[in-house]
Amino acid sequence: MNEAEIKERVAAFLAEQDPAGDRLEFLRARFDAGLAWVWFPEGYGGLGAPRELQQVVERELADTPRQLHAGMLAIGLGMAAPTILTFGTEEQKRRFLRPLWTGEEVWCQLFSEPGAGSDLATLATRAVRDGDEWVVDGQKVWTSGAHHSRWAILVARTDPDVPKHRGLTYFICDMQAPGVEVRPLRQITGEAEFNEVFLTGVRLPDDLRLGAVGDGWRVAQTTLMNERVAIGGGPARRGGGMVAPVVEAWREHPELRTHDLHQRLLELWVETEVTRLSGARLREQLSAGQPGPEGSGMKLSFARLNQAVTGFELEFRRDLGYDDWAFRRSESVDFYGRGPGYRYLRAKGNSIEGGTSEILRNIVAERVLGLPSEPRVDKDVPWKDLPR
Amino acid sequence: MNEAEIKERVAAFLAEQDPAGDRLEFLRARFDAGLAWVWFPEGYGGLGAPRELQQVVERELADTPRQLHAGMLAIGLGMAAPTILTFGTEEQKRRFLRPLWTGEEVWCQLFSEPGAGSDLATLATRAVRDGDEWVVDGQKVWTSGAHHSRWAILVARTDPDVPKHRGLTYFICDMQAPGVEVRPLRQITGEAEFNEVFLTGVRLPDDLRLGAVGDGWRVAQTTLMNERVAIGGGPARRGGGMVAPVVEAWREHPELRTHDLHQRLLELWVETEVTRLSGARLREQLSAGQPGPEGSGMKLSFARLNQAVTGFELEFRRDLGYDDWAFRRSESVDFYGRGPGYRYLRAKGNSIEGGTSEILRNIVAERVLGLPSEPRVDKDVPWKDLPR
Amino acid sequence: MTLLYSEIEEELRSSVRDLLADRCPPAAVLKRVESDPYRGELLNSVYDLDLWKTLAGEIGVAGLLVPEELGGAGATASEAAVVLEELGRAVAPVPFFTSSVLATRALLPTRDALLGELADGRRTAALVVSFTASPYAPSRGASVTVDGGRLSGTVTGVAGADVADVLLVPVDGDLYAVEGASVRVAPSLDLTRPIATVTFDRTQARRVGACDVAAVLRFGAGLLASEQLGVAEWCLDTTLAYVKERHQFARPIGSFQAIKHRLADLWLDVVRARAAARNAASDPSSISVAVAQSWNAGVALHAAEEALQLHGGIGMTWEHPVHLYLKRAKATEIALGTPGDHREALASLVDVPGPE
Amino acid sequence: MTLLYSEIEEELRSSVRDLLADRCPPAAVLKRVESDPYRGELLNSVYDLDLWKTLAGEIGVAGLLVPEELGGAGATASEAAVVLEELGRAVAPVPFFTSSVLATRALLPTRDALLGELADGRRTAALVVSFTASPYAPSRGASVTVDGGRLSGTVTGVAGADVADVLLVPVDGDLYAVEGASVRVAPSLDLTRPIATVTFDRTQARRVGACDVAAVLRFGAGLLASEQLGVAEWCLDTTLAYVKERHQFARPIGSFQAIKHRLADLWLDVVRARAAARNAASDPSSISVAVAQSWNAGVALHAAEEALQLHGGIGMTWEHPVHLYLKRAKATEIALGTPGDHREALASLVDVPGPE
Repeated sequence: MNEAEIKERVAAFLAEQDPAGDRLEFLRARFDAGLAWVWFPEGYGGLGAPRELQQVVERELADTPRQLHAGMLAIGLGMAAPTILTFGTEEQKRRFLRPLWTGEEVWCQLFSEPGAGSDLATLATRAVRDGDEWVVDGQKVWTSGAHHSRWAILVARTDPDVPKHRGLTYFICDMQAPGVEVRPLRQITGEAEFNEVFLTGVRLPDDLRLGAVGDGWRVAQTTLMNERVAIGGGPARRGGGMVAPVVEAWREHPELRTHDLHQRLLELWVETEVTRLSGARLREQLSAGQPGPEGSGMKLSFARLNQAVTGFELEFRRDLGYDDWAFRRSESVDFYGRGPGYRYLRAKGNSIEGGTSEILRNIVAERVLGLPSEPRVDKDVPWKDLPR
Repeated sequence: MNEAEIKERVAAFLAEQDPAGDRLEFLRARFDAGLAWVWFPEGYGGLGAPRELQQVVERELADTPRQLHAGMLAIGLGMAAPTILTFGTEEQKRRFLRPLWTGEEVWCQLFSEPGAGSDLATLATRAVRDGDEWVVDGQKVWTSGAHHSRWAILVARTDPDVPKHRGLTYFICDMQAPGVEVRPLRQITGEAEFNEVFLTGVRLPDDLRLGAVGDGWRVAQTTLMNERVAIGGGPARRGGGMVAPVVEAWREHPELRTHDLHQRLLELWVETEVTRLSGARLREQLSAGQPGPEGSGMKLSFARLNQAVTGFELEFRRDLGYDDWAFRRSESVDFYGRGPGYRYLRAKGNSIEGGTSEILRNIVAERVLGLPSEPRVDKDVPWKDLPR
Repeated sequence: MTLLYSEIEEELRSSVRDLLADRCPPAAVLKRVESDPYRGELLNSVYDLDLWKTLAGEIGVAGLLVPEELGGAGATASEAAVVLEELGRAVAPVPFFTSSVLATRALLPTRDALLGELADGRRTAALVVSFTASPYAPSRGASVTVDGGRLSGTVTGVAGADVADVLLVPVDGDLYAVEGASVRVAPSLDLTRPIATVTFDRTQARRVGACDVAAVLRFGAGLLASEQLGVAEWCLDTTLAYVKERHQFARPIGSFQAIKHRLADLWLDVVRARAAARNAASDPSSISVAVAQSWNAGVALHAAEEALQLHGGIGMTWEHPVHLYLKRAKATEIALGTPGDHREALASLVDVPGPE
Repeated sequence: MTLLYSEIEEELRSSVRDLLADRCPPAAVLKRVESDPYRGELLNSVYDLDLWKTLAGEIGVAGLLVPEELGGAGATASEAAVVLEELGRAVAPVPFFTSSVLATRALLPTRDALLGELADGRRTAALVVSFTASPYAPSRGASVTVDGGRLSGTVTGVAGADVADVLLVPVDGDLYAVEGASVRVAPSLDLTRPIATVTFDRTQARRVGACDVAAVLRFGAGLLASEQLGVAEWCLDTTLAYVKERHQFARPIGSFQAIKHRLADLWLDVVRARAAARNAASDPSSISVAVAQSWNAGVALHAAEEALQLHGGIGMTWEHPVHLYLKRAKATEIALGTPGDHREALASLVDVPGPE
């Protein structure tokens, strides 16, 4: 399928469906027309077309109704959907993909646990089979949007007697099931972007299982690969990104400038610029169909830069205040809408969330640079016997 | 024994021995009087006195003849002597300690090998028993003073079938024996401070063995502990040490100053000063009899500082020249007598020689901070089966 | 010069540490800053005045710097520094630094009777200067004038004002004592030592005597290095304990070499911060103070940042105390002169002049 | 703007790399700098003129920047940059940068016939400016005056002069061609690109045309970033290979996490150096050049320093080539403006002004 054919499809769709009509009806029809995600197969909201043609659709449908709360759908669209598509049964795909895409049903992710962060495969949430059901008990953490979610993607341990990677199973968790408790998790910024989710005797029918019993680690890899793709990016414009508000403040406040700060700001400006160029080069590689390994490093670079720049900003402003400590839920990270203190504190999470910088350095070292892995002590040990 | 008694001994010795007479005869007599190293036992150049009383002797004998080439005796005095004292036979102590101390016989150290640096215990030089003799074959490296030396302390492998630490034996090597070949090892500075020593069928009588067969690692620990004590120190005066020539040049060359360099020099000055204060505090602790673990870090700090300061100096001077590339042997490190290019290049060795900074960080982490060691893969493997 | 701790100092440290372990563990401090989580502003009561009463009255820390004849203990700055190390270790919300160090040091030359009241902890004072002021910019954030014994104007970013019975206001080389000015606490980065805006509107004031604000701030900056040392030590110790306990990949994370090396480097920095803090306490010269501040501020901050990172996710949560230390460390990096300000001062103090 | 390598550039790279692998491996370069080890000064013959003849004549690198109508290849700066990456990777002792980049770029506006001779490698030129000069201080190290068509004076730290047939001397906005001045090679930190002092004593000179030295040096600085990238890449690649091979404690030392993390960080720096170098080659604006130089100089140096350290003792020996790269990296940190000079220039270029 090529660009012209896609445009025809869109035109045909628009001829039948009035964008000024009911929003939800329009979105459902768009899904059914295969214009939700064109690279998905027909029947599941797609047309089996090349992924890059999606932007043609988006351009053509730019002025039509869209999903509400785009931010809240990120986990569903970016992580749950590709996993369901790859591992789901026919029935699961039919049941979940459409309301996921239209935004009728919000999804969240139940992976991390207090005891399993970098070492996700060591997770302890148990799922025990009981007839046609699974009974789930455990605690998950760092779950964004749990309080809005209808469904969750969940990894749980179904066999503690085998090595950790082998005893996991992947489920779709019904967030309205009895025994699911969502508590906001307050962060050092004062607000709560995330939740803790306590699962106590939660019963899930076996048809919510995604993939085979014991195959959860492989299924989760698909989810996580899609998470990594989503992170990165960075400013496209010279002088943009996190350094922009600092440079603006710098220009506005000559009375606060010192030579020490000036030299450091110039260094940060240069690092920002070479990182931006590196991101631009990465995008050129991708659009030339030559994806390089450089992407693995972008998150590391941005985490470092964001932390250095925001720390600098507070020092430059000599700002001992904070805009607001109120404990409230927040749906997204608002770096620019908040004060410099918030930026400083929130940026600390950039080197932890979505893979700590330590883990990412391991990944770069092993997968990009081909350095040998460290001696492993947990490879062949049954999960229940691991030290923890 | 106290200070007054020591002074009496010195006075008695000086009454009998004319400092204006033959230098060597005087030194031998001083040794025999127990005034060489007072903390050694009587009969071996000492009096069994507390070590700190040595400084009393040095003060009293400040104007009397001293050993020639004090620098060349460092390994004998600092490393060979305490090891011979601890592990030597009566005969070995009698034979070696006096000419070692008087400087009649220079010593060097045959420990490191091209394949065994940080992991000294993996060394491959073989010593095979042949009747009352040992036949030694192998290659040693980083041997300072080998070309002047009469004797060497040597660790060789006598049993390749046991784990690496257990198959070593410690010898005194006769540097005049057939099969010992010394080659200067040119360094990146152009000169050769060190040597490679090739041992080919070198026959050493068994009475040159120090300690039991297979006990070489334990004997070597005594030697190395004494090496670590010797390293450290640092400038006693504010603004002294490696930063001094830089600050001097800075004051002399206002035309070379920039804000960038100024800020960096101030940072280096501060780091130099806090490191100096830390050394001063360490010395206060030692003289108060409260030695702390802080000493383990001094070498790390100085290596970093020396490298940063000398790198800064070249950049500040915008010096693209070098004073002298001539390949010559040098007996010691002459940081201040040479140009900034030499200082820069030579300082690179500070984080490698006498324990790399990586190994020292391991030591600080494990011995000072009590952090757990990494999984070991070489503990129980016979040396001959180790990957290399 | 001695850079060691004397026996007296070690005893003083023990008393303070024991009391704080009992009455002011991190969980208790967290509870105080959580007292009104759903309002933007914190309650004034972050200060633990019961604890302060015990510290001041029973252990006698409030009067350390006051000569005996004025009702104090006549101790040295080195002793006050040890107390600050312990208070830093506990991010203890008590007004020792603001009242017993800064305000007391400002009063000392005047030998005012108020010193006796501060010394036994009956009353608490605050020096009304911005915490962003420094020995090199002593009036930053302040705009107070005096007219007929009455003060008018504003000082922003004042630490300890909200817990002070008496405000000591330096104006044009003189020190004035004020009771009852407007003190408005602002949301502060440092939850355990909030700052306030103090406003005078023809407020009645008593002239206490002369005041060299720069000298007072220099003295304070020198001792702040000991508080920063305490913050850094807590962060290092707590992180060491955590990485020994926390397992990932079936190993304590403290057995991973990259983490070991970072902690070894951090320890080296802390060792040097200790030497710098001791030096500034025993020799409060401009050079020693500038050296200690330009080093220790960075070490405390680096230690807190490493502590947060190496705690992983839990470090990002409000329920773990590491953020209290991060916020304290970042605030003291700015307080009484940034590291850059102190380095800039060294340029002339040690004759390393800038470009011409 | 494209930051990628074109197919033509990749082909050019292959030819150069293959030739250098064959004719100029590190061992061969080491041999050249060892040619007279017991004398203080190196022989002039560090340059490999046979290699240069092949590079210039057969591969045609010497004429890349010269328009076709003047006898060159009419290629872009991006192509020259790829050649520099490869020459940096090999620390190849050939006068490409000094003759085919700096001298050629100085000549270009004059369209002098000499360009044709330089383009086919028949002759070699050097721009007689100090290698410590920069776009911001173009006459640093130079004191040449012109009087009746004759030059007098001295320029220190000139790279490539000892291998040049023609010297191009900028004086007061004009460019003069000189043959037969006094060129004295000084012992140089960078063994593979030694510097010389050039002295004129009423030396006959031909005025070639006008010359904007700062612009020439800016152009050169932009391309030098690609050479620095090549140096950094060799250091990273060689170190990766070494740490995978070298065993200590029965493990490849590259399996130790502290080393892995340092190399991952270094790789990130090199990735960004590649983007910066490509950007400066395709857009030689003042900003791009200043960004590339202020980043890449540091990355090359850091890569060389890490390479030396991670090679351990062998890295400190003359027989291992890593020192050639360290010396090159350190020299290019200083050449054509230090990173600090380039950052200082950015202050006004991107409107981040200093204190007033």
